Amino acid sequence: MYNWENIMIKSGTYWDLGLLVLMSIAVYYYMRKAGRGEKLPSIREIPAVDAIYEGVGRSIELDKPVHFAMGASGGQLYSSLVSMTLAALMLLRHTVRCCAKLGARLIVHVPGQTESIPLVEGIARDAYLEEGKPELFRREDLRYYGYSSTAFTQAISDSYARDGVGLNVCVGIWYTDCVMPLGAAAHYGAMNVGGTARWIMAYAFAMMTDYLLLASELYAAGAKVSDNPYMVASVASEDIGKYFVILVIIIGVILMALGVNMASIFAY
Amino acid sequence: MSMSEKTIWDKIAELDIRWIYLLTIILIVIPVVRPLGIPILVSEPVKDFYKTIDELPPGSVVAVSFRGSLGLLDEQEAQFIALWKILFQRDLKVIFYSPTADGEIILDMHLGKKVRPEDYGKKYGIDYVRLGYAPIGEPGEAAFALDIRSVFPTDYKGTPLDEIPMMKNINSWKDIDLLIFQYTSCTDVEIAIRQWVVPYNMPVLTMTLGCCGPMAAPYYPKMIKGFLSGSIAGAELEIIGGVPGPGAAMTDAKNLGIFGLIVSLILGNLAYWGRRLSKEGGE
Amino acid sequence: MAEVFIKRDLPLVLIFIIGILVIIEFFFPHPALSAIKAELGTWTVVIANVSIFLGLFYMSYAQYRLLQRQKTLSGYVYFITPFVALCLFFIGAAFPGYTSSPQYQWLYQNIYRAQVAMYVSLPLFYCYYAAYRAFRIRSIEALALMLGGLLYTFRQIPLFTYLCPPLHPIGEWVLLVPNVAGGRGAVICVALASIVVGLRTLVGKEVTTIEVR
Amino acid sequence: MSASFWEILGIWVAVFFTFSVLSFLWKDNPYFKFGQQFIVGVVVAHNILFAMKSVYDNAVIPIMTQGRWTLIIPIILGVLMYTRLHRDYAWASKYPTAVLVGTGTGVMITGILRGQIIDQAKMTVLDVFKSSNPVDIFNGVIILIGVLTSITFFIFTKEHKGPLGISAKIGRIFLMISLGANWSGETVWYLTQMTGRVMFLWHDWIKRAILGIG
Repeated sequence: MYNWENIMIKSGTYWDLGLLVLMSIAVYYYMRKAGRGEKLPSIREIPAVDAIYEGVGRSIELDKPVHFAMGASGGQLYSSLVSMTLAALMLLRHTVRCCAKLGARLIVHVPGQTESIPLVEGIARDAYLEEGKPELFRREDLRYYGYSSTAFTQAISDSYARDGVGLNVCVGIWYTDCVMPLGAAAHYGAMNVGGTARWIMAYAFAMMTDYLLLASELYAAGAKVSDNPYMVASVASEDIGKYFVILVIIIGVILMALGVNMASIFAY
Repeated sequence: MSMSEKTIWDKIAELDIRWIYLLTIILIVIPVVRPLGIPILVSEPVKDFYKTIDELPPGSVVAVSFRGSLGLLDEQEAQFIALWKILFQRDLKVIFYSPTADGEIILDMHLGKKVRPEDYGKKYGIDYVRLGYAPIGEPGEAAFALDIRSVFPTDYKGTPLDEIPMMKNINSWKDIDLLIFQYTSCTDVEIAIRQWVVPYNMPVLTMTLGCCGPMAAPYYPKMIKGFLSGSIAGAELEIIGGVPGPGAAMTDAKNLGIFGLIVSLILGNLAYWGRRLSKEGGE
Repeated sequence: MAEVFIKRDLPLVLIFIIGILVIIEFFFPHPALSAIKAELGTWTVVIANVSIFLGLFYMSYAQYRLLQRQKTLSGYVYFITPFVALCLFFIGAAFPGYTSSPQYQWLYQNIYRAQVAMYVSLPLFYCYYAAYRAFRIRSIEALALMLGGLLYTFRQIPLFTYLCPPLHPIGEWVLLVPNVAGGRGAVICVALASIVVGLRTLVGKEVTTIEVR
Repeated sequence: MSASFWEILGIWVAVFFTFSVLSFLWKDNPYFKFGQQFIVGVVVAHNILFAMKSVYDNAVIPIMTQGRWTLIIPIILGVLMYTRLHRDYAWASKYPTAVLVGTGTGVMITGILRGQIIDQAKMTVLDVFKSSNPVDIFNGVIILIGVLTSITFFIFTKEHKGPLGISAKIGRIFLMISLGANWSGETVWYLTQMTGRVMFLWHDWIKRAILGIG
């Protein structure tokens, strides 16, 4: 017996669906524009992006390696933080390319989730290949310390002390584990570039990095360094969503002031 | 003034940070060894937390979703011990279940050792039940609300729930009067919201770490009736509930430790502005 | 042609199909779809856990290369230490009860818990370090950060609220009003950006999922 | 209550590892390095033990007892992850990754629409009309302004000039206050943890294990 009620849209998800459709249309619109080679809105400057290149140069001058970390639990592929992992991986690709171009050594501290290791290694290998220097990839510079922020932060700090650190890039999903690496890297004279989209930990980056990627700037930076017109174009569609939210809030307040019960309208 | 001569500002700016570390450690050690006894004010979320439990009619059923973490126990132990005492003092039926393995270990450490239910005249199986540990994530929490037995067919000793007198008529969210939701990952508050508050309008109280307070605050008081964040909330609960515990001593120690931060802030900015102004003045 | 399809395009198709299935299930929770989604949930856990030995491999390999560069006594000690710890915990789990055996719990509590509890308090010193070295009040933003921080700190430390009771409501206000406002704005923007990344991934335009060879 | 031998030994072991972490504050030293290397081994062992149990519980048992043969697929996919170790077959690891990323993307998109966007907007609207108390209205309006301006700070495709520039600047101040509050919350939390450790050292180590009291 087929229960037709179950194929109806679940009550209480109309707004979700509406927003998703709106975002899909916006993404489609800008991607189509990019596909046709039309002019796209420019993304504002994000200083941290250029800082990575600059920091790699600095590391070479100091003869110290570049460190890259995505957080002890930064390799989440099937949780609702997957987008942050992907954005961090984009910045890994960028960092590798900068290092390959200028000839710096890069140490990648691999996140605790073993399932993300193939992706991390693949992207690092790819990026070296793209710069025509596959021989620079060294597997021992992908360091794994188990899935625990304790082991991860201690091992990173130890690595800063032992190998030295010129540029320290910390991006992605960070919990309490970000404070010690950022502090230790600063202590050993590194330039800190980083950020997380987890708002609760963003303060550590705001206080301790030289160049900050604040919240959703992380995603914009990830798209910007891709050199891929589709990626860049889709950032413009985020702004459509922001205008929509602003509009909803303003209209909501006006309607509430006129006596409409918004609580029940939002419940759809 | 020669270039090599160091001003007072330079000296402050180049101070070895380890002196501040040492100062902080000493400041923390002093009150641990000799408590100061500084009074504590009780904040609104804690007052509401206590009030919600206090106003439950006798015989109400309270479920405690306990995702404790051993590594983070220092921060919350005061809350737990105070809460267990408050729950056992009243005529309530309490169900404990642990979605984390550590939660079960903490309950082992507490119930019967640090807080003895027998001292309050409470019997296992009649006044309280421990369902044990099951790695239920958010879907498990939803399943628990619909049918407790689908997730925990037995208690922690392996006794089927139907053989436990207290659990006879307790099957789902309908038979639970209050959920106390404890978590250590700040975003987990949304699990309680999504699986208990939104679908069933269940009265929910949450207990969490101090750092998760700002994340829990937006849901209070509409969606969660009250929350405890950090050991200070534990100390506040000890006071309002009249159950002395370790929270007060811990809060005392923080009183002095925070001065390390204030000293660093002042010294750092003094050095910066001193250097800057003296440079501007000199030129 | 076929090689490109198998090596690059088919995984992208897989991402699209699975992602769309999960999304459709959310809006139209048909029992069949829900069953598929639940199955997928189990699959992800199993896949992730089966891959666990990759970690052991990468850890061992980095340790081994490190030893090759540093063949001193301390080099050997550092090389062997993780493996000793590893064996110790495996032995602990060999007792009846696996990881719940008293032997394993003893090791876990006294070694791991001690380390975690200490590690969680270390950031305190780095926060002080940052306050001393990096935190300069030279702009209105920095002032706002410090005010927000200090006012909420005062509310959390009983000594301050005891000496000056109004600090309590002021700190509470910072927590519940401006903090909520700023945090909400940031969370909304992050969520929108995440959705865009998600849609990009679904249609196969996310570079990190395409290019991996 | 006198403590048993194992209990006392446990305290000494815990103290040993506690000081190993703490010693990094002084400087990087062999004692810290030893503790650090040891804990990596501990964590890897712990992860492996739990992962094996999870595979056994979630896949092996259902296959053996319920005949859920489909669960062989994720085991095979998991094994494919190891192809990454060989350059010629590394592409095969894209399949398990695709299953994970596909699921993750779906879960993420559906999970955040309501909780992190719509509900946040809703609460912002409702906060203004929480009650007729002037203080509540004032707070609600502050939140409204803060949310709107901080969103404008994150607009990437328009230059922050004119009204947008002013709005973004105000938004930035709200963001900074929020960062400050989080910073303070976390710092006090670390302080509590440190206090907890000092209490452990004082009560358990010095008083119980060394002096034999308490």
